[in-house]
Amino acid sequence: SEGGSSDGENVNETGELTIAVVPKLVGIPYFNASEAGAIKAGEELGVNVIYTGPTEADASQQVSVIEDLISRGVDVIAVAPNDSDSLTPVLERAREEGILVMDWDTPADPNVVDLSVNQIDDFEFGEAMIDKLVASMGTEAGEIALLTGGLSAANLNTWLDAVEEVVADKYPDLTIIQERIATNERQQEAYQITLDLLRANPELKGILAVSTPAPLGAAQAVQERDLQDSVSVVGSALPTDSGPFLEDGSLDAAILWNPEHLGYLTVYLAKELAAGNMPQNGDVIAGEIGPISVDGKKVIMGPPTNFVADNYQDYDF
Amino acid sequence: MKLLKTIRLSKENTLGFVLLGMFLLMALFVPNFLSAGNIKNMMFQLPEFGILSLAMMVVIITSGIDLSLTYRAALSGVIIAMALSAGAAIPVAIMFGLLAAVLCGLLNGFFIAIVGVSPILITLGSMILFESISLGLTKGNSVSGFPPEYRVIGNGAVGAVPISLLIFLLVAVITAMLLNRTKWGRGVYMAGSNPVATLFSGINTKRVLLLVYLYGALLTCVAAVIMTSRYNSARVDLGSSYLLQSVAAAVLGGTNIQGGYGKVIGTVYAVGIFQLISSGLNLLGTPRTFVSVLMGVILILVLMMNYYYDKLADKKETAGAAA
Amino acid sequence: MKNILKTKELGIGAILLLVCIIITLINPVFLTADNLADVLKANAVLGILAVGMTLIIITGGIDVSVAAVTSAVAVAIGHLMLYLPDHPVSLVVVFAAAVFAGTLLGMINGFFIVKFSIPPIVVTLGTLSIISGALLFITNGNYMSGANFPEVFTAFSKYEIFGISILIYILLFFSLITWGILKYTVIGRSIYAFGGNSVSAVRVGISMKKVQYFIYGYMGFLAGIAAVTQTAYIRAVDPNGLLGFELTVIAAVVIGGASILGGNGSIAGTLLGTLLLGVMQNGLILARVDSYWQNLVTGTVIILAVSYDHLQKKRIDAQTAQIEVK
Amino acid sequence: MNHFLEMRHISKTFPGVKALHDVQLLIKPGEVHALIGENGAGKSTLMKILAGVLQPDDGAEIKLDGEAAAIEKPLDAAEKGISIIYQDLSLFPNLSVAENICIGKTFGRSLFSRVNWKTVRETAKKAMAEVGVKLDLNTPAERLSIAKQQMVAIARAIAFQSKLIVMDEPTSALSNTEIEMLYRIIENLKAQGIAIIFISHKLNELFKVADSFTVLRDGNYIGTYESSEINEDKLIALMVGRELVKEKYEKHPTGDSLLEVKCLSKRGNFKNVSFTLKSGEIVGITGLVGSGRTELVQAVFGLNPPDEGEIVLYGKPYKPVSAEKSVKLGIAYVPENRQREGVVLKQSLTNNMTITCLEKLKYRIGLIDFSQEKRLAEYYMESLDIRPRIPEMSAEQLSGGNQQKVVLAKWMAIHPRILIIDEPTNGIDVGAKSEIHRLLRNLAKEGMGIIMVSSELPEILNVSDRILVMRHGRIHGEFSAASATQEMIMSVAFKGKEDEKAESLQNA
Ligand SMILES: Nc1ncnc2c1ncn2[C@@H]1O[C@H](COP(=O)(O)OP(=O)(O)OP(=O)(O)O)[C@@H](O)[C@H]1O
Ligand SMILES: Nc1ncnc2c1ncn2[C@@H]1O[C@H](COP(=O)(O)OP(=O)(O)OP(=O)(O)O)[C@@H](O)[C@H]1O
Ligand SMILES: [Mg+2]
Ligand SMILES: [Mg+2]
Repeated sequence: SEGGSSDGENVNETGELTIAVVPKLVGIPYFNASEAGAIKAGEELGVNVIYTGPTEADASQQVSVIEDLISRGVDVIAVAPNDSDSLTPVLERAREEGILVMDWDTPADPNVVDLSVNQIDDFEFGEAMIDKLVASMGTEAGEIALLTGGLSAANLNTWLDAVEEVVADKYPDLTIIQERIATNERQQEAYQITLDLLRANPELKGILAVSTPAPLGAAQAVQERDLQDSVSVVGSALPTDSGPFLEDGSLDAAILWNPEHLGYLTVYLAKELAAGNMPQNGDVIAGEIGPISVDGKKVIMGPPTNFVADNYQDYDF
Repeated sequence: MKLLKTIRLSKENTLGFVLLGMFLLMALFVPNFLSAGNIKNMMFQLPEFGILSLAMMVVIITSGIDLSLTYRAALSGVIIAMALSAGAAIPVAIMFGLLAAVLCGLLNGFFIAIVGVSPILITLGSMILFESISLGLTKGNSVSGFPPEYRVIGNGAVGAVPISLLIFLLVAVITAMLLNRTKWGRGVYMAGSNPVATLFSGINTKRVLLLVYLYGALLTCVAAVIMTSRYNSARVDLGSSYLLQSVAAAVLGGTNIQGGYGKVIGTVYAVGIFQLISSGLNLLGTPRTFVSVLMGVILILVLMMNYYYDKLADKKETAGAAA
Repeated sequence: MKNILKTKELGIGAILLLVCIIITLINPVFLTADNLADVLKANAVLGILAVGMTLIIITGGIDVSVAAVTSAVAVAIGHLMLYLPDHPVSLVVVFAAAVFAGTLLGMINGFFIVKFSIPPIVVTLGTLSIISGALLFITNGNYMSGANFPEVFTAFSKYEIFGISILIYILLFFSLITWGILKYTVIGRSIYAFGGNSVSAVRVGISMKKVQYFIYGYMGFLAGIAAVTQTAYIRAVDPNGLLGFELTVIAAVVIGGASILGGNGSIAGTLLGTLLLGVMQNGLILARVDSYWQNLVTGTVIILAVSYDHLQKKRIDAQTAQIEVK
Repeated sequence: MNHFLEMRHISKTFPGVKALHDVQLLIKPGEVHALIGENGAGKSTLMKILAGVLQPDDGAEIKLDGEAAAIEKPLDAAEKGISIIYQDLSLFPNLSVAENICIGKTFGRSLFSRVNWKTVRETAKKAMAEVGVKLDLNTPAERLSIAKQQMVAIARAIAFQSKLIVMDEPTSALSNTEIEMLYRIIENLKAQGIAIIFISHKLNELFKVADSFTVLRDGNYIGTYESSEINEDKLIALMVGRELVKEKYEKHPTGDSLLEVKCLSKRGNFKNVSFTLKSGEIVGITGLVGSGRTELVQAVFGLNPPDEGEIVLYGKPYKPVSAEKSVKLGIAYVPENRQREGVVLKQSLTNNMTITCLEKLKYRIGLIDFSQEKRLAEYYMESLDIRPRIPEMSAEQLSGGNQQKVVLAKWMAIHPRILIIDEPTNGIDVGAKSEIHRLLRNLAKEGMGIIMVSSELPEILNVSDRILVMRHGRIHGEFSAASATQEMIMSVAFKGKEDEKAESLQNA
């Protein structure tokens, strides 16, 4: 694909509305899926969508990308910040130039956005994951491990903060070993580290993994050791990738929203915003997205979906 | 023979022409390229990368390499940010950042200059070390909450010229001065070519090398100030994507990877070329991944050009001598 | 004299031993056969690439594009496997395609290095940039799950001999082959000669061009093998999975005692370097070191290890340089 | 005329330099042919063409055994039985002695053929036996003394079964005994019908071995002469194109004591060394290679801090801790290995010459004043007659003699009170050599104290006022130049015993 960007024409000359959607980085499955949604929305709604972002999840590169988008004179910029603070100056500049600014996927500084599109309520999401893990483990006591894509990924940290909070309040008998363990957004590292973890902690009962590759790697390790019955794995993964692991129970559940819907919703709301319409609580968006909840500038797409062995085939992302 | 020498373009001049040519091409074919917004963007984006590339260049001239460069900048930035958000005055916070950078530089310098271990090994280790320190200090979160005046450094401008660009130009001029016109600078080039003969000439090569890593530390701190101010925050991976790019900029700028040669102006041109490619292609809506491809192609092409150019010049001179 | 030569590997071997002892004291699980096999298997790819990199570093060159080449080959065979039937021959086809593609990419590096005398680090920085950019452009970073690979490949990836994964045998096999090349062929000795004194190498009639084509081509060849190994290890293809891995590969080689200036280096040393890195990673988890500070330990160990090694060598040099005083 | 090798109409042009101009060289089988000329005359270039390392300009004619021979690459030369032992020996420091001997031809043609270590060791052993030196074949070459490295290089040529061996300045790093040994080897080779081309700047030696001479000057062929029909003075005249006046050394009064070394020791280097140096005096230190002279003078210069002993400099106690400090105190050191320790090859002549005195070239705000620097460089290029006179040129493009002058210039620039000079004329032609000797004497006359380490006895005897002889890290004798003879010095250096000679070679 072409990264979803338009051709080299001067975007202002077309007279069409141009919406720039900036992911944290391009070239990972999650953001590819949202790209598909954003592009689809662009086609259906008749707006020009530019989907472009840095090649690494690097805050400074993302700033450059947005600066260049400002130069290109787009109408709306919707960004999934790698680091919300670092975008504040450039987003302020965008607004000074008369560009509407939104965030999506991960919140930016609320003072500089006109609208914030959230897939989910972060706390709810964290709670949903740990609840699911406890349910799969079948016990509220024992050792669990938290795997994360990267120790410095803000949204993953928010979720894990929620998880830790819930554990402290609701499941005091759970022990989290070794704080958060980084897997560098790589399935291989998650796999390797989980093997080591299983080795080091024979009592381990559950693994909660955030970032899309981490649950897969963890599940693969569990599968290899044939520990499907004694170690539960729950995490945020895409259903198609999770299939093989859900099948044999090495992954108990993948919990995520539909990233394609998120991309679609972002573009949809951007168009509305440009037309001067703020979304209302309970609005039902075209397509399968369903009702959204709105609190001021903050839009929440809906509850997460649990993908399990029985239903993962119903999804194509 | 003398005449031929004057006609013969230096590597740096060739690169200057490449830069100019690319600028003209882009001005002609890339819409909005000459718009005030784009020019402004380029001026704001270039300084931090430029300063880091100069820091890398100085180390490469000594036939070393500094893999810890960007993580040191990040650590220094994190310290500044933490100090600022704890309410320290701006100069005090910057002093803390400088102190951190200098300590990192001392660590590298001690093992490389005094113990004598090869730079790639030590900086490989210290890169991992510095990253870990930033990570441990921030727990991976970004640190922000700066006074508005601090943000002026990276976002403010004097007239149309960004303050950060002025800082970069100042750094470039100072670096050029130090390298060309001080005893230390001469020591850097000489020790980069032949450390033994330089030592035997009564130059304290250990001190020269130690100062190189301290100067590199100073520059990373300057880059850290600009970055934290521009991005309004600091985190563990601040500017991490500049690492290999800065090596590429230095060698594209003509710096000899084996040491002993390298000019500030060459590196500045190279940084300019990378900036043009990046901005121009973004304006064209080219996928970002393609920018990386093109940078690789340019790197190899320019060096191929140098190769043919050298060959041609040699031939001319040989012909001249034979006549 | 022989002792002195051996000490090159002894230094790093001693450090490795020390690290192993410390980890075992903290968590005896480390010393179980299963765990050690895990460490080996997890570092098979690193080892294979490091073995190839050893040859390049002995000549005084460097290849920072290895990880990108490996990823590119992995993607290529990943796609290829979607079309291959479930038949043992498919396995042969996969290997053949992988080494072909890898060697080709390696030869391209060799071409620019030989033909235009551009320093290896510059050429490979360029090809790194080109290959990884193009790869991301083409694949969009999408994983390929191993579920669609032929059954025979999955079987291969799980295959064990005497309870030890086939991947470990692949590493050992190519280490042995490469050791043999270095020790018993003219090209192997030419690689050392080239690294020791390239001017003299030309004078005694060694073709620098051929040597360079060989080492970069062979690096590509091993990158092909590594790509198959990697794909078998994670049973998936991740185009981004090896981003930045080149530095780890180089680290393994230089920690193993190869001189970055050329002339020195050995397969045994490189394997020890690989093991040290692998054991560190494994050990930090076994020792339950706080994740935020794990790399503090890794970084410190690397710095101390290389410094110790350096001082050790310096001491030996100083001793041999002494003259007899009567 | 049955010449083994005929080279005619050889020209070679480098960018900016015409190194050879219509040169010829004719070699008979089994003769020792000396190729002589000043630094930069083109000797090495001619040999590189013979070796296939360089290609001559068009019109060249090379015949072997009367047949036209194309030598396009080094392997061609090796196949045709031509071996070159280069000035820098061309050994591989990281490879073993055995391999260094066999690499190339013996290893086999194809890059993928197998190395038979047994054959390699046997070939190497045989070749070393012919050279007549016993060495551990597994030792890496970097751990050998220069003399032994030389033997390895010769063994390589023998192992290649060469019909013609070229030796480019083989004696420059050897002491007299080792040179004697080399001559014996040469006689041996000659007896087997192997022709030898011998390049050297030590003319007096050449008459001991050479059958005939070819003289080059400034890239031009001057002539070929039988050794019976020519003498040293004539050769010098042919080489330099004028008569060299031999200066007789006049003793001049010495002044205050500059340096007193008392009981200086360093483990594994030297022991209990004491001597003094007065202003206006040239102290020569000689001895066998490996006797610790370099270590001693490096210790005084601060590069090799001693363990014990005292040094008094200008009447005050002095601890030599670094070269930097010594230079500040007016001590200069010209090292023995010019290319590695003396000049910085890749840098310009200006940079090389002013590195020691940059403080003096500061301009107002503390920056180097380029015009002053240029003037200084030009001044020394002029006064030491460094050629070509292009300060921007990189040092690697200069001949050895001129490089040595650049090193001297860098020290003249700080006006040192003490000059330490190690093997001052190693690989330097007669013309430049006498210039350097004259320069040293003039410096001494002006009051400088000079310590000169040299293995060349005529040089030691001609230039120094006082001579110290070292053996195994100790000073074993002191002579005044007026009364000393070569024999006296040799007997101290060797202790006069034949068996010790052999032993010292084994351990050097
Ligand atoms: N690669 C080169 N490029 C340019 N000039 C060169 C090169 N090699 C040699 N020359 C020049 O060719 C001339 C002859 O050099 P050559 O080394 O043959 O002299 P030589 O007779 O061997 O001197 P010496 O006695 O010092 O070894 C010199 O002027 C030298 O500067
Ligand atoms: N081939 C070599 N390469 C590098 N260093 C060497 C080599 N041979 C000897 N050395 C070093 O040179 C020093 C002494 O060697 P050398 O035999 O020149 O002694 P020396 O007494 O200084 O001799 P001279 O008085 O002739 O200079 C030692 O430090 C030795 O390690
Ligand atoms: Mg010569
Ligand atoms: Mg010596």
